[in-house]
Amino acid sequence: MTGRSLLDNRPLCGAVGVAGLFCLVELAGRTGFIDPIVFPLASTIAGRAAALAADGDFLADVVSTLGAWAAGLLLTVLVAVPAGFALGTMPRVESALRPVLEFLRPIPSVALIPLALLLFSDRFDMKIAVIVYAASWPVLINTMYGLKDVDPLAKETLRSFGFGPLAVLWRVSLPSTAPFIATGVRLAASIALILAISAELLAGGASGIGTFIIEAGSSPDALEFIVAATIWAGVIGIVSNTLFTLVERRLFRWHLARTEGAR
Amino acid sequence: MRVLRGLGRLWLVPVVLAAWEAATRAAEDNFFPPPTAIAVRMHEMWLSGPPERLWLTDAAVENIPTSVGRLFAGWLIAGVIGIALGLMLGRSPVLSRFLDPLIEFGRAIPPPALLPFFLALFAAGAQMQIATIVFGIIWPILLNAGDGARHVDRQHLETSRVFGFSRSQRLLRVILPSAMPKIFAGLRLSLSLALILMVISELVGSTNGIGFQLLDAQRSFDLPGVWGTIVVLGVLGYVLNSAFLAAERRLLSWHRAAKQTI
Amino acid sequence: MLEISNLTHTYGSGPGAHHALGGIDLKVAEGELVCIVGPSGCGKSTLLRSIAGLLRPTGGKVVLGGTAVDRTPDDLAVVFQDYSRSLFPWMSVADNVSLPLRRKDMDKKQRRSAAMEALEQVGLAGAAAKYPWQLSGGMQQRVSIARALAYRPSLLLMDEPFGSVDAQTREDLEDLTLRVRSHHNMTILLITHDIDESVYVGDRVVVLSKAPARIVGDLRVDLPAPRDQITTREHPDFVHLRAEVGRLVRGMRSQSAPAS
Amino acid sequence: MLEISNLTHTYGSGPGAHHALGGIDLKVAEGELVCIVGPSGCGKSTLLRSIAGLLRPTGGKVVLGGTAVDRTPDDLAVVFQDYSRSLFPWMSVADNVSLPLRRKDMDKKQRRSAAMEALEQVGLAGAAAKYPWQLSGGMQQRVSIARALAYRPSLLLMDEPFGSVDAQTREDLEDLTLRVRSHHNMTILLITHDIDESVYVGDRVVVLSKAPARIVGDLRVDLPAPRDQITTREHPDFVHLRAEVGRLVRGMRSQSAPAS
Amino acid sequence: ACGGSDPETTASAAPGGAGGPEKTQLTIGALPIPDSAALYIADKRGFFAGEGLTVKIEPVQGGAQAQQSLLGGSLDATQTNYVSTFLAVSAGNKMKIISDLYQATPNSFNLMVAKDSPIKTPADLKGKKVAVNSLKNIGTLAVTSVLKTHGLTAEDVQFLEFPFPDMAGQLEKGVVDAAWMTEPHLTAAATKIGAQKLADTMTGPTADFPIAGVIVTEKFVNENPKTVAAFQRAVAKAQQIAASDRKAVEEILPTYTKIDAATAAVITLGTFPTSLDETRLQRVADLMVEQGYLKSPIEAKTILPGANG
Ligand SMILES: Nc1ncnc2c1ncn2[C@@H]1O[C@H](COP(=O)(O)OP(=O)(O)OP(=O)(O)O)[C@@H](O)[C@H]1O
Ligand SMILES: Nc1ncnc2c1ncn2[C@@H]1O[C@H](COP(=O)(O)OP(=O)(O)OP(=O)(O)O)[C@@H](O)[C@H]1O
Ligand SMILES: O=[N+]([O-])[O-]
Ligand SMILES: [Mg+2]
Ligand SMILES: [Mg+2]
Repeated sequence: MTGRSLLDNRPLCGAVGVAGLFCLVELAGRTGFIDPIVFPLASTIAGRAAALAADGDFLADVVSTLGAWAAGLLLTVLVAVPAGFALGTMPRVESALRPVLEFLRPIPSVALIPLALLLFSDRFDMKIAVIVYAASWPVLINTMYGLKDVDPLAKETLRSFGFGPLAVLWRVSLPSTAPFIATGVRLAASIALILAISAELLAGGASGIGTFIIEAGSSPDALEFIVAATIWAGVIGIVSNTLFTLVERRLFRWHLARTEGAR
Repeated sequence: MRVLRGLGRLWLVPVVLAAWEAATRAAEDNFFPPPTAIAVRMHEMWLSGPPERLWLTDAAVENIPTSVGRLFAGWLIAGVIGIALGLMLGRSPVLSRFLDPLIEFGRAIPPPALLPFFLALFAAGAQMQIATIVFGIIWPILLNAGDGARHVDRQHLETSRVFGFSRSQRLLRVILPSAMPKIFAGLRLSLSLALILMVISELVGSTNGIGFQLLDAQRSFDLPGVWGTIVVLGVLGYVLNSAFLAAERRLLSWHRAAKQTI
Repeated sequence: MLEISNLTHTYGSGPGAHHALGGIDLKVAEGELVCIVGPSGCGKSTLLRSIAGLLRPTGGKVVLGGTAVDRTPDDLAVVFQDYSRSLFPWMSVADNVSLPLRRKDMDKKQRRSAAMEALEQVGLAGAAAKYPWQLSGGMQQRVSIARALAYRPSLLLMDEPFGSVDAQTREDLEDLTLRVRSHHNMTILLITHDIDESVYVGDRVVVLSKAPARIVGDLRVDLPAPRDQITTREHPDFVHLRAEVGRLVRGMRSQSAPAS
Repeated sequence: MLEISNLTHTYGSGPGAHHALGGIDLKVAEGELVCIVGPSGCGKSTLLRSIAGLLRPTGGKVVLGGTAVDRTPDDLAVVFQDYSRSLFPWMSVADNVSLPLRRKDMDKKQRRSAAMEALEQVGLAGAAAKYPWQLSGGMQQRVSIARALAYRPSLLLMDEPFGSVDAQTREDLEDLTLRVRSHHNMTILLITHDIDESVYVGDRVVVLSKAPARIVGDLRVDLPAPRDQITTREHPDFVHLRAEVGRLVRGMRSQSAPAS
Repeated sequence: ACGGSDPETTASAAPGGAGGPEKTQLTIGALPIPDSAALYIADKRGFFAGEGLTVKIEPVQGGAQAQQSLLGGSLDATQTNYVSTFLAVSAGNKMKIISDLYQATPNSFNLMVAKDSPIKTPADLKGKKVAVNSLKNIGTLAVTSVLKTHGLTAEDVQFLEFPFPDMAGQLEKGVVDAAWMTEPHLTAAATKIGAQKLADTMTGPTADFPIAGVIVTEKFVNENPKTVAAFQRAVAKAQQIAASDRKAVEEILPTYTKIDAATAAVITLGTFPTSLDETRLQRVADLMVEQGYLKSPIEAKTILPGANG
């Protein structure tokens, strides 16, 4: 009984996985495989991270980063999904824009953020802009590939009833592309978090995890602080993904049922 | 003929360039030099070498191939690991139950923040840089492959079960092809991410590469140089993506044909 | 109503090309129910998809109500051969049926009741709240019939619509189709493999040859109306006609040359 | 060979639960061909999927060759009702048919020729290089029959395998099934809606009731072998049996109470 | 935020009545390092408020991006080091230095090597790798001047960019042979890995070298001369305190950096100049010309307020 139910307990299994990694890193540090001067011991990091959880200033930083993250991600979806549909359904437009888009896609944040600093006089707007820029690509590309995967017969069915292209888009292409889009949004969520922190790091600002990392750089134990703050970024990633997974399960029951994706 | 048609598709490029030139000339902002100025600087940086070396400068010969080499190494490693691990996680609920939090944790971490970790684990230089690239770009492949493998049509899996397909047959002949459209979306995303991570990996403790050149130009306030590096990245991105799409067209031809409508 | 002249369709090009339709001429009057029979893979579905504007003919043309079909005509419904793929898995059965009714001038309640009525007619009132993937094959097929009938199109195209149901249900659906047709004056093209069925429900039976499909027989069915599963099938004309259609379909398989 | 005892299956739970199988007991001897008929949606596919180990029964058990089925048994082939979704769109028709043969001790050439032979038997030799989505519905169905027959399983489960082909092809496929069965001593369970077909190909015809499905008739078909499309169907026993099966299927629809 | 013409921010309620500052709300960037101590002292002790200014100090990571924030308008003024400033000016950006903040003292910026390093003098660095926090900046400039006095040039070593916190680890791993560090990392490296001082980089040509100050855009100076003057007065007052009272600096450090009081008490601090001196700044420009950082000479006075360049 116990073996089975243990494996069925999702959070427990996850905790075991995390504990495993923790022990591995700690062991690597203790045995000198990873020099603790170069990268702190797992236990040291954990201690610092725990202390941060009780640090009001740091919590305010987290909230500020999360605000930019949420706003940026929302805007990303609002921009990238329609753009993906436009490009995915209009091959001529897509092939005309492709060189420009493919040119823009590999511009790194380190080059982008300084330019954004020049263009935006408001820090928050700047953050949102770079988040949307970087996080839109996975949503855009996944939407376009999802559209290619729509069952043609489903589209033909609606067309045969006299529905126009927009109705087909809305009632068939969108629902059947939704699982693809969801994967893109999950990818975008972590990219958005990374960009929010990077923008704070490069641009400074009143508060944010990135700002915290700037300040931490002044400490003699800077590495420990920086890695501990990073741990919290990872924790945010786990939490946000759990939420996304819950929403996806609700929305895509049909998809799971047809594909054995249910677990 | 085909070349002409290929060029025809690029019609928007000169339009954008002209608009860019006009806008930057009108704005007269130091930080936004006109494309012509960027071109001059690019020529100086990379194409003013001796004719017997195809006019490539030392900087071009030293930096571009090194960077592109690391980029490909990183992309290939991320591709192999990402697809393999993604398929495993997609098909094994137990495994994914243990590893999912670690993966979600890992992908929310800004790659530059992990530099000390990689510095500790790997020799500085190429090893560390490739590790950074792999870590930064593996997520789209991993996630897309995982989701693709999780959502294989039930009827296809039942068919392979009923006919007693071996594990490897099931994986290679059924699950992998079904997940292919998603995997390709992931690979395409990570290809340009690889360029970005290539740059990031060359920002710390590095002495060569396109990213190093970008850093060098930024540190020297050489704005045409900064833009020139961005242009090189963009052009590389376009070329790599075009090659990728050509390969995809071959490998996913069944998919395109099966799903096409008038 | 429907006028098809010298319609051809070729899939692909070059040496791998497949000539599916080899010049079809067909006129269907308003309110007629024409059954189409022919060997498997001859091009029946291709013909139907061309009429529905889902396939661009490579030659000839389809004229519907006086205008050439170049996109999907208005006021048309199709029951696809691959019915399971034509239902939307993200919608309940009731929603699947009522969705097309949005094109009609109906409010939500009317759509709902029209959908429920159609589902009841095909014996699926109890499955309205289920999802298509919770239904058996035959039930899915009936949902897609219900969807088409609820829509009350002026032209209804049905591609082997009763292939997955039991004999009794099949007869009920045949009668339902006849009833709905005469109530709402629909024109119907129905593809079937069941020769008895083609004679029982059809005003005409059109027989296609092997690929490239040509019309090798066009028989008028002059059985007394209303038709009835027992008396009609015992009618001497019925027996004669089904033998005739059978001969035409079979003949084609051995000779592959146009007859009639 | 196959022994099913008190098999039940319920989809879902709580108030929305659907009792598909209501206690099925069935024994099939080696080499037997058992046809299963029953009203649409009664639970035939559910029964078949339980035998194939694709569905965990909620009660009772399935024993195959002495061992309880808890996962998909070896040496089994299925022709799915939803044949089009069971073909792999990324493989050519020939590859679809030959892929399962890798389990057999065959080299590449043998697999290829076995696949070609099976395709020829179903009349699709010319379509070997095509992809499934380039075929008509009936052709896809025949590919999936060819795949199952080429595999030469000891137990073959067929779910309405001949529903999408024309009458002539259907007869050919029926005869092909009978031939392959006796050559290779397969045990076959065949679900069909065509009562004539069930009597023509079956050694036994099992009739299921409406949901929750129970066996309401189990008729032995003692028609002289070899069967023949013309003489067998004219045999007085044939006529008698089909009437009997028809009565059982129909009876169930009005009474819904077990009979026989 | 640059324009500052909206009524709220141009409140004339400041001391001095009609002569009050044009713009009273300022956002300024500062690095969380000792250099900016006076800005925080001025804020904490109400010197800004006393001049009618409301100042918000935001941490920034480095001079270059802060300059871009300045030009983009998200900052009104920022701390930056002088090398960055001259580089930016030579690239055509119009900026003005309005306050001097920090100046090097002996042992405030040292070249460090690992505990048992075979490198005993800067002359041994030929062909070696040297970590600096930023390429083409004060670090490389100062290290190069040390190399020169030992008969080497910048080309004789390889400069690698690493963040200060990573340097000790890289020294220990042997990835770099020497590292140019400042406080508190200097002290931390000595205690953690026993790093040894190879050379003080602020001697000879770089003795008492000007390090950092506050810059604004030229436009800002022109449009807000009174604000600038008020700001300068407040900072100068704070510089006085910082220069004369180490305790005051030690107290303020933990409030805006992650340097704790104990560390603050032991680290080597630079000095806090109390005036903005053109000739001192000129040394930076001249050394930059000499080492090729600047292609043509720049006169320091052109980037001080009052001189319109
Ligand atoms: N996944 C499922 N979830 C819920 N109910 C289901 C599911 N699959 C089938 N059912 C229900 O179980 C019953 C039996 O289905 P099954 O597919 O076995 O019928 P069948 O006898 O094969 O019918 P048909 O002749 O139409 O194919 C149906 O009423 C159907 O609605
Ligand atoms: N997308 C396609 N590409 C190439 N060939 C096709 C395609 N679709 C159909 N065909 C070919 O066209 C021919 C006619 O197909 P169609 O589906 O019209 O046949 P059908 O008469 O409906 O057959 P069935 O009774 O089996 O459904 C077939 O030989 C088929 O292989
Ligand atoms: O730019 N800095 O002030 O170091
Ligand atoms: Mg067809
Ligand atoms: Mg079924």
